[in-house]
Amino acid sequence: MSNGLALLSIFVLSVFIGFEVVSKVSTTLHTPLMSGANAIHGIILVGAITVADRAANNLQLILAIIAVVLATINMVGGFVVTDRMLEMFKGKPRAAKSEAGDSK
Amino acid sequence: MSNGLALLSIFVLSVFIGFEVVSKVSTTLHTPLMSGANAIHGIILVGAITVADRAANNLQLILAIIAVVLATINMVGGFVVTDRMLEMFKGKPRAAKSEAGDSK
Amino acid sequence: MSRNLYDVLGLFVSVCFIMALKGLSSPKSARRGNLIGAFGATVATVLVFFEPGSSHHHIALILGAVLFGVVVGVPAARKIQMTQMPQLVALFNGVGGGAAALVAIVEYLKLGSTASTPDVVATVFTVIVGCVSFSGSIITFLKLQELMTTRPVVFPGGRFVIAGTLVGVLGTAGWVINSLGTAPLLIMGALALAFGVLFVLPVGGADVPIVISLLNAFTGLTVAASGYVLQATLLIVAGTLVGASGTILTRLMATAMGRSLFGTLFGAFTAKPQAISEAGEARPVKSGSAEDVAILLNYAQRVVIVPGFGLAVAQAQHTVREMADLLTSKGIDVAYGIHPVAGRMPGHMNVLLAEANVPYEQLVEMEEINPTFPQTDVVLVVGANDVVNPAAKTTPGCPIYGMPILDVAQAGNVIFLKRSMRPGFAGIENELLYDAKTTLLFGDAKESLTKVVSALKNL
Amino acid sequence: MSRNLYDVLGLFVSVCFIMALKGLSSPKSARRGNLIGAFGATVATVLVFFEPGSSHHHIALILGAVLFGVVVGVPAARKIQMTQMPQLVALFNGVGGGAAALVAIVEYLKLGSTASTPDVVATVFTVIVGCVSFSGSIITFLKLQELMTTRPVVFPGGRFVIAGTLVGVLGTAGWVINSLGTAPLLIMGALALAFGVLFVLPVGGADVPIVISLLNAFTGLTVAASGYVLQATLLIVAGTLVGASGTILTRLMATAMGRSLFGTLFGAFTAKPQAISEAGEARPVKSGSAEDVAILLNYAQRVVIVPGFGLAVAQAQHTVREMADLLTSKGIDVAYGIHPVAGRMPGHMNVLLAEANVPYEQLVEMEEINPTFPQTDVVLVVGANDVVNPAAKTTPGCPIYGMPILDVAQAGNVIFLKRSMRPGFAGIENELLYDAKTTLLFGDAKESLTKVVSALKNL
Ligand SMILES: NC(=O)c1ccc[n+]([C@@H]2O[C@H](COP(=O)([O-])OP(=O)(O)OC[C@H]3O[C@@H](n4cnc5c(N)ncnc54)[C@H](OP(=O)(O)O)[C@@H]3O)[C@@H](O)[C@H]2O)c1
Ligand SMILES: NC(=O)c1ccc[n+]([C@@H]2O[C@H](COP(=O)([O-])OP(=O)(O)OC[C@H]3O[C@@H](n4cnc5c(N)ncnc54)[C@H](OP(=O)(O)O)[C@@H]3O)[C@@H](O)[C@H]2O)c1
Repeated sequence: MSNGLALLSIFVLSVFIGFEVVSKVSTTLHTPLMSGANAIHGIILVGAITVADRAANNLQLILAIIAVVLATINMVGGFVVTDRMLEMFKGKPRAAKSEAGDSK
Repeated sequence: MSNGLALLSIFVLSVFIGFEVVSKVSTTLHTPLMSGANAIHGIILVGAITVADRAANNLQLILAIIAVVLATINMVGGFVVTDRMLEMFKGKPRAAKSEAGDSK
Repeated sequence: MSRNLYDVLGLFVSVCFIMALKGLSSPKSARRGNLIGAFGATVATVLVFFEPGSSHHHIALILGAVLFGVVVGVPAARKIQMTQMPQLVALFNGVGGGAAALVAIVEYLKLGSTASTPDVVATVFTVIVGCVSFSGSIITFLKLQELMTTRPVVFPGGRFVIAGTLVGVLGTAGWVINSLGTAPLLIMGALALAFGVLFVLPVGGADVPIVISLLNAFTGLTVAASGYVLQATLLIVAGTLVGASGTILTRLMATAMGRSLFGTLFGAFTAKPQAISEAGEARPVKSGSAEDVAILLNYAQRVVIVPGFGLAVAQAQHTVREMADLLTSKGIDVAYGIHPVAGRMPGHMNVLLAEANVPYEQLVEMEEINPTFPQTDVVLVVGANDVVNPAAKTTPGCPIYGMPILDVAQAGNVIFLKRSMRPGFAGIENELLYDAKTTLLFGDAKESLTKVVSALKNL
Repeated sequence: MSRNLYDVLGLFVSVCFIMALKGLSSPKSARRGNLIGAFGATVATVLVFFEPGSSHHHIALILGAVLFGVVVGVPAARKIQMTQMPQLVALFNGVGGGAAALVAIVEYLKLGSTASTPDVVATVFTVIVGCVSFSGSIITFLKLQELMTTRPVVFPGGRFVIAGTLVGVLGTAGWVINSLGTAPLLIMGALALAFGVLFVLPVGGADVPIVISLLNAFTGLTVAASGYVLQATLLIVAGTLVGASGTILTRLMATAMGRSLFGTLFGAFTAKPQAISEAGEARPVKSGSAEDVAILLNYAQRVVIVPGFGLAVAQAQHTVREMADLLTSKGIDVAYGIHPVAGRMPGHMNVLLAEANVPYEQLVEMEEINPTFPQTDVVLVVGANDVVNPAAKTTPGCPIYGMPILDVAQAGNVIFLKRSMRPGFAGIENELLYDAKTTLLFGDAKESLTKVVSALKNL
């Protein structure tokens, strides 16, 4: 199998997964989902580190290092803020008796 | 990317798609879905034809040709029988006025 | 055709198959989904003749074989009776598994000593699973076609035989992988075929559709493995899709029938030969005439019709609708109580009643209709038996124990239309037939219903 | 680490991301999903340092940069107020887009004359979309943070400027692809940044979340394109997942807000500067005291509380729950009417009220609560405005026209808790404030509610 075809197949299959997985999400979860997806694309950090590792001159290195910083902020901050959002949903379902955590 | 990795990735992604696509199907559609999926694996016909084309001796050719026949039956018959099943669902929803096709 | 174009078209076909499965999962788009799948399969079949590097040596023979397959497959699929579709699906699945096994055998014969281990393993895997799928499907076919008993076939020590066969298959597989000989391959294939038979024999008739679905998923996996050996992405995607969706579907079906998948499959290892009561004990029952039934119906406020396999056998769907329309015109509230596994395939009753254009709103699923039985005056059971059998609740250890049923005993009167006192598919006695509130109207469902309709008209 | 192991671990991380998105799509598993995603991302980040063939020349610098990013990102994410989360998400998305653009620029600088056309095209695509995502996200951040007006910024001829910029971007892109020069790349980047700004400016504040979601999907696609250039399957899968799911999500959000996606995006090309009425006209309104409100509530049979952005600003969720509990203890039927876009992010109200442990059953979605308003005696609107503004139904052409609203005007009495006569997010007058059945209680929502609670206790 040619490399191009493999990448194309992977791309196409991922598109379907992306569509399917999200298509039935409830309104309540729109923001956390957006925020979680946002954190996931912070994985560009991996690309940024690769590029920094291979930097051929100082200009490339500086740009790549900035990219590393930005990508880290995106990734780490994204997961943390998503977790904070979701934390508030926790303990809501019937299981949680109302006394639990009434105080702030 | 190595060939093995590409095939593995494609396999893994396909597993997810298979899971996702089917996970919410209603009982009514179980049989047509099974039958349709059954027809899809008739695509082994493509493999059978490839193998027949490359057959090195008569034994291989005979076995491959039998495979072609069986796979064709699976594929063609599968799609036809699925279509017949689904045909009966047609015209059921409210849109279909009751006069349409009352006679057998 | 260039390799790139060929590959991209192959990917296009994969996408067709994904769309097909997607379509098939929703009632609105199911038929279109199937057509998309058929279209993709056609494209792929034409395409493979243009695969770069094909020799075209045997093209006439191959085309002839395809034509022959079409000539056999299409009429079979067209002519078959609705009631026999499940066994046809089983048969088609079997031949698919057989084809995959044959392809793998040919590939195996070609493997030189240079073959990589993963290739050999994948080939051997395909042969085994393809053989199991083939022979297993044939047995399910025989069971569904009632060419053999639908009851679990269990013999003393059976579980050891099955386990032994499995060990044998795996052992020879190791041998085959190491020695690459033809004789071991044949032995392995024979053992795998035997395992397929032994594996399905102990499955009770009611669980057969679950097994078909499982074997279907198996065949999908063999196709994916063949794709790996042949380096054909399309086969990998298509086979994996079927394997994965088939696995889920099997679980969904098992849940719908109230069975545990594990219990169904490994029942063989635990099931003991059961003392199942034979049909036709000499106990008193209350049987009535068509006029008696018509009167009961005529003075009811709410009637629930419970259709079953017998309705399909008698092809009485149009007549039942005629009767329902008549009752509705008299101001009686009529609904159909649809059990998910009434008939011989899931959704069988929906399909059948849709054919007779029964209004969609009147078809009520089990969970929704069950609470309404106490307010129902008359339940008319047309050719159903197991799906209303209280033994599912009361008799632990009976083959349908644990299956949710339509709780018709809660209604004021129960009328059974059937031909005899013979039990249903699961082969077990139905106590409800002897109940005081039950009336039996013997005879073919269609004839009985016709009589009831004319009696109703004369009232 | 061997290449194979590295690759398989990369695939494992891809699977983590799929599981993460799956988890995030269902309330029960959302938090676990996010953690799985974070776990996968951590694995990938550690892993990349062991990528076969890395030089490790700048490892200290890189680790320092990562550490710096963590030190900046985590506290920002931890300290932020709930009400400001959406703008933080916008900001994070922007920096992600910026990172992708920078990676692509560095890749571009390395492309020799031997680079294949697809590689060059993918690189240029990443630079453009990354820049658009960056500058666009910054503008959405400024809008949400109210550092600039939330109203659509439209200037005469604006659509021509936007179209011109887009043409400019595409034109320079062609130039860049052909000449591989640094100067053209910089010009192209600048134009793309400008396009991002111009593209978001005309979007009305209410539509901003839709645009964030769209830019999020864009960033996903740039990551996938980077993955193609860098031959990293993980980036392709992760980026494509985000791109595809983001596209669907954008559509779902637009639907939930009753907007057409097309209209939102290309509003810029059709929108004309609108005469939006300024707040605070001198018309009579009926304002009341906390005691008046308490009396109205006390003698009601059914009260619906409609929370909005003001509840979040005032952090009054605990107080509102206290009041609701008090009313419930008096035998009054209390429910919360939740509009899907009340607040500043979808689900904002659910999150907020869940924080105060409001019983889940009391949260009623818009479609379900709307039919009950005619039977409701008092609606208490706590810091909401746009989501109950009848202009969405009555005033074609106003920025929220067509958005489904909570139909509180059907209820017996409507009480608004707000601080002034200023309009809501969309900047439009709310006629309901002047209605005869409306009572206004001015002041911060938390203070007002506290007063109402003590008044209720004294009754
Ligand atoms: N739906 C599926 O997926 C599926 C697939 C395979 C197996 N099964 C199993 O099949 C069974 C389905 O239950 P069911 O209640 O629908 O069917 P059933 O239990 O098999 O009972 C069918 C009844 O119809 C009667 N009958 C047959 N032909 C008739 C005719 N021409 N006119 C009138 N009555 C006729 C039979 O009695 P007489 O012979 O006395 O007339 C029998 O009592 C369950 O055990 C289920 O698990 C289901
Ligand atoms: N949910 C989303 O995804 C999302 C995202 C972005 C934008 N939007 C848009 O935001 C709007 C949401 O509607 P909404 O009704 O919730 O909010 P809104 O229309 O913005 O109204 C908020 C109201 O709260 C009042 N308020 C502010 N601070 C307060 C305080 N401390 N105490 C009491 N009242 C206070 C304000 O009036 P005073 O200033 O007079 O107090 C204002 O009338 C919609 O236009 C929606 O399209 C929604």
